Amino acid sequence: MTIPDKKTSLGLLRQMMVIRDFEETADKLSLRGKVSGGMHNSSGQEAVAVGVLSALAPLDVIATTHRSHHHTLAKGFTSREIMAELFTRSTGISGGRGASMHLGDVTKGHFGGNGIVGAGVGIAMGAALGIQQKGDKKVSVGFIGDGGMNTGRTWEAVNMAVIWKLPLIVVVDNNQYAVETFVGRVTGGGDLAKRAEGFGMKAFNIDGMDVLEVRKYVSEARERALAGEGPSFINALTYRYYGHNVGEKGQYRTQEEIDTWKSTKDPIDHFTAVVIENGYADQAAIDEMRASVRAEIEDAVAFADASPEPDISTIYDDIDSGKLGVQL
Amino acid sequence: MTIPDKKTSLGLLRQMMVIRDFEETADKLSLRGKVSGGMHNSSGQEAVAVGVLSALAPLDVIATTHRSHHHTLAKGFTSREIMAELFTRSTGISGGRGASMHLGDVTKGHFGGNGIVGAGVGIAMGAALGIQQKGDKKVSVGFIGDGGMNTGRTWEAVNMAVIWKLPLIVVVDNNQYAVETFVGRVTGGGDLAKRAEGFGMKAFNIDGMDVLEVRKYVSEARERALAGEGPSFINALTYRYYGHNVGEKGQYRTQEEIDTWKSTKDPIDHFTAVVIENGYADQAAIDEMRASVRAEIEDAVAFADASPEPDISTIYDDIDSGKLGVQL
Amino acid sequence: MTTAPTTAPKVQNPNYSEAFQSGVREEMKRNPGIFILGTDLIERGGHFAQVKGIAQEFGHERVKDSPISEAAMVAAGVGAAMYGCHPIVDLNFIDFAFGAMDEILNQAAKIRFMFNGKVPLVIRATSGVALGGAHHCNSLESLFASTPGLSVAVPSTPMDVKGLIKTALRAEDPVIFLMHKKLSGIRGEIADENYFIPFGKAKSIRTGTDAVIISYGYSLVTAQKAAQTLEAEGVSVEIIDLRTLYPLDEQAINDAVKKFGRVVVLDEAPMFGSITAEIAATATERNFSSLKGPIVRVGGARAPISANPAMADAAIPTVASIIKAVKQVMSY
Amino acid sequence: MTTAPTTAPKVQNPNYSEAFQSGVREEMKRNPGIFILGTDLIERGGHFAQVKGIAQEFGHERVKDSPISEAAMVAAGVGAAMYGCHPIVDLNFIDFAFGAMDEILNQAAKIRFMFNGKVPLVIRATSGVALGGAHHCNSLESLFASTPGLSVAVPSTPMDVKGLIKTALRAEDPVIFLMHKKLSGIRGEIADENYFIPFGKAKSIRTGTDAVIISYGYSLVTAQKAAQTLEAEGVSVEIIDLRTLYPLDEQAINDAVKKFGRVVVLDEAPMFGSITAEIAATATERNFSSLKGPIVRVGGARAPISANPAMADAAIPTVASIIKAVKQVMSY
Ligand SMILES: Cc1ncc(C[n+]2csc(CCOP(=O)(O)OP(=O)(O)O)c2C)c(N)n1
Ligand SMILES: Cc1ncc(C[n+]2csc(CCOP(=O)(O)OP(=O)(O)O)c2C)c(N)n1
Ligand SMILES: [Mg+2]
Ligand SMILES: [Mg+2]
Repeated sequence: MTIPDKKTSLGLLRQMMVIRDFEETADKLSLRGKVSGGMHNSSGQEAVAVGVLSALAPLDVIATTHRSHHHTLAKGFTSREIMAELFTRSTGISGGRGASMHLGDVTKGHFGGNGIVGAGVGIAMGAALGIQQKGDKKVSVGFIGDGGMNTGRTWEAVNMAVIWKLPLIVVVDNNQYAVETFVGRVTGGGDLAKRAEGFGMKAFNIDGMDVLEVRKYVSEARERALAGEGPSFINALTYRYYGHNVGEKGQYRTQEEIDTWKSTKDPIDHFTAVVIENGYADQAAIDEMRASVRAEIEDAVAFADASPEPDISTIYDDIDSGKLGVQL
Repeated sequence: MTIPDKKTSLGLLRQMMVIRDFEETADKLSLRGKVSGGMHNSSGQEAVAVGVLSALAPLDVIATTHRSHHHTLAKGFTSREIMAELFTRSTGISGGRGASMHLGDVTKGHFGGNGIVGAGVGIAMGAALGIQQKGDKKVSVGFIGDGGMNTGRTWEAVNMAVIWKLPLIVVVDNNQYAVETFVGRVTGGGDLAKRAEGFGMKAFNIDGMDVLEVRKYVSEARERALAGEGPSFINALTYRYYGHNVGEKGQYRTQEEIDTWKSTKDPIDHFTAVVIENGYADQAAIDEMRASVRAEIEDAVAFADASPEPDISTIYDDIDSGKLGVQL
Repeated sequence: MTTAPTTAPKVQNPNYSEAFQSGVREEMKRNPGIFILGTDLIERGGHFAQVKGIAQEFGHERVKDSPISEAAMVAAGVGAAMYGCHPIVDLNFIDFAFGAMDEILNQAAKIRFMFNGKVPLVIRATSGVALGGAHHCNSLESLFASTPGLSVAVPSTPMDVKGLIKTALRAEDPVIFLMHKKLSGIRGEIADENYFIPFGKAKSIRTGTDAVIISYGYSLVTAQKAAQTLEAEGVSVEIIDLRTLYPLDEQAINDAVKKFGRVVVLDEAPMFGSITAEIAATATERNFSSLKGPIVRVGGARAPISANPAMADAAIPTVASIIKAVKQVMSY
Repeated sequence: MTTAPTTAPKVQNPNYSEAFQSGVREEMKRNPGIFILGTDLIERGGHFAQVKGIAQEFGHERVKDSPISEAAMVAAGVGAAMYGCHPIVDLNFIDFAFGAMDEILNQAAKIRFMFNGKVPLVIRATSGVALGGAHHCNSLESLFASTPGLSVAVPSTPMDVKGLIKTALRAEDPVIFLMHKKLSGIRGEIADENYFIPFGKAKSIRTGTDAVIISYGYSLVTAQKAAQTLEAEGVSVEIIDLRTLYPLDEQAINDAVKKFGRVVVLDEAPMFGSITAEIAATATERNFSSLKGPIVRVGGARAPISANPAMADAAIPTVASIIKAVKQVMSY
């Protein structure tokens, strides 16, 4: 894998560190009752988020899942506005209406985290149709988990994107478990790229722990989409270090399995080594980066904590435009 | 293709003739206003219905689509009770509540025609689960059209059947058009067996104009299912001679295409030739068979015409059992 | 208030579907972001010819024939609307919305509130009880109208079809646009391109002095027949066409209740839980002292709709059942 | 009438989920055709531990972990029920029913009527407004209750959970079984294996003399608090728990309206089009002359539910809003 220039590479590394620190910090805060309604920790899956988003342009669209802090941070939203959202404060990305699961800002190309498995891919497909209708040079990425591979509408969206050659990239953030259910136990056939190919979509099973590999496949998919060659499907194999929701453990996988992934495949460790090996940084620089990340997350927590609660009277705002009743 | 014994072969041929005559007769009656709410003519698709149902045991279950006269006749229901249903008479298979689109009798293993594309396959999958739960030696067949290949829940059902190894056979009655939409125009990838294989299902693209080929593939699928080897997917390529609904024509296909299928692939012509070639019948015997079929359909029409209308007060019957409120 | 037509109609005596075409065409000319997707729209122009000729006029990029994938169809509309287009998703029969319920009720309806986005989307479908059997005759008006974030149009005339679809295509909300099967054949005047009917404005379609029937859609046809018979018997009935079910014209309802004190609310959905319950309950709560007796609801049977024509008719309000209800309120 | 428990409960002070387990276990022992399917049922016993331990006791053939395929899950239940089993499809949150609406509303509900078949099927789900945001807080009670062919249970106590699930598992109809998120923690007595609660029998859970609140589910908890406050102010409120929304206990409702003439109907669904409309409209129509003034409805805001706890609470009835409604009916 050819490594990008120093600035880009260090940016990728730092972004992954931000995600990890954000998640581990938020996890603890959630256990202490600071985060309303739980949170889905993405630790371990940083390379998917950062690999994908670093291959996109700022105005490309994403739509994602219930586990979306990492995608949202990688899209360029600040730790502050996401932490504040977890605290359901008015300064949060969704104004406190969404919490962990419903991060989004349509006006900035983030078409939402989603409480419903499979919903994000459909919306991303629709955004791709919008892009095509307007003739814009953009792509739309729909994130989905391995669990969403068995949800029928995922395949409706895949098929529609194929026949209409939409600029869509479906990214499976495949952490191998849906809550406690191992992907292999509920997924007929097993080979997800083959499934997608059955619908005529260009499809790849890739290493989701390698940020450069993810970035490469997504860049290529983006190029194809912009060239009018239609959608792609990227199944990125990764691993979730924590429970499905905060505080959950369960017997559905062994500690050994978790430890093996952490010790041999960790995306941050791996890419740190690559960066050092390439002479882009030494251990001191890495430590410094980690410290600056720490400070950023501390600041985000302080910001969130100091942010005001939303005004509850606003629950009646933004339900509809009210304009249908107005004479035009 | 090895041909079955004389009695069986003549039975297959006669059953196809019954369907053709039934459909052409019902079509005319529908145009004359005798059939309430239209009808979906299956002329051309006889080999799929007869091939499938002749490979099943009487107590095997089927669930089907909006186009289901042929499946229902082939399952062993009489022309009388189906014609009466088209006339929405009380003697119809669904007591006049269903008309052309909703033929069914659960107590006899016919889990219903269906107004909703894709619904039948799901129900058939559920029946297969019921069979498995009870440990019965039966299979369940879910019919679906090519149009239903792009309906998400079809693939949910396929996947579930695979992972649970259900005794299900999915049969695509692939007449290549969904209303006016050519399958190739809306179906990414194109190869339906490959789609199903992507979900881990054993799958075959076969000639749906050849009753013996259909029968063979379904027999083998049934054997596998009974042996606990799980479900199969059979995509039977066929052709619909008439419009989607009665009286419809449309510009979406050429007359030449229709004529070519009729003149070179007709399932009844083709199998008549096979039967004669095998010495099972001469032309006179065929003519006699056709005449007896004619008489049967005439009788069915007379029966339907003479049958009483349902009592309209029965619209309140059979909504629910009423037993939930009763002390148990 | 509704604006009077400013010029003569361009299409002479169009039918219900042609009125829809007319409104859509005008708006498509004006706004390149409007496109239509659904099944079988290009050749036949949809099962009710509701978009006939539009593909030929505007091209296949703006009228897209879809696979039978209702979830993806609506999702396509939602995503494209969020991106800035104004899609019309044609679901054919409203029953097929069952395959896209999350997309409609959980996504489209809530995005504005949740994610700082607009969803200018029309979901058009043919609705209502008619022939065709139980799977195609679901009455979902109350479901949609009761979902925060959705608006629901139920036009009963070509004039209203055009006026309401044009309003929907100028607004920025998800609109469920329901056209009744049994109104397909009706004809009438339509207005020119500057005529918009606001949502939430009911219309009196028959004036009367003794009692009022509040209704919408095809039930109005039955109501008119009942009113004629009653007229002959000396009972003068006003009929109000709600035209949209959300927003509801509360003002018109309150005014009618206050004026007549004898009120029948009518539709063909199975009565238990129908929108007539909402109308009757709220109208009663707000205007109790004006009522001469309870509001009487007339609705459908708690039964799936049979394919047999007489059974299907028996499951929805008849002229006789409406007359009975009016006589009931006249007895107070 | 409900039967009194015949022996002491076996589980000491079980919670809401354990009561469900208890009823299901007893019926599974008796009827080998009962099995459960849903996501994550084996290890954790479902998100609310509602079937915890059952897989271990009855084996993996009778508790099946499903992929995230709601349409296929319900279809599997429908087909297996038609075949003669009695499946329990556990949808986890009721919101996920959006992915299976055709299977529930168009298929399961209608098969008995259309195809000469029984559909003994329980669809269990956790419902209600709580934390978790808009996608997980839809109130679908009215939708299901208004669909011909479906019955709907909304138990509010462990006793009722067990008594109603046992009845559902002895009957032969599709039943929507809704267990409220915010009741998960409640504990109480349950009865032995011979105790069945019929559908359509409401229960008075607080006696009073001045006014009546008719409600169900978690709203009863808020209603109880309001009643206590009102008691201190000298207003004595009766509270009726409907327990099932279809069939509705019309007798109990009519009796209460006649007895008190001052009636509040309460639930947390967005008020426009909620089941309280049906209850209020029908009760008013039947008992108009017994009413001292209009029935007052208390319900949720027309708004998606926010994740912010204070905003979520503000969208549903509060003690204050219930007190206000009771004072309103007391003012007649
Ligand atoms: C349609 C639907 N069904 C069920 C759920 C409950 N649920 C939430 S997350 C989840 C698991 C999803 O697994 P996966 O797609 O692999 O994503 P991951 O949690 O691993 O990121 C489930 C079953 C849901 N949110 N939506
Ligand atoms: C979910 C759903 N969407 C749309 C329709 C309308 N419709 C009825 S039949 C049909 C075409 C079906 O085509 P296919 O599955 O190929 O079956 P065929 O008619 O060719 O037998 C369509 C679109 C429907 N009944 N159900
Ligand atoms: Mg996963
Ligand atoms: Mg077809």
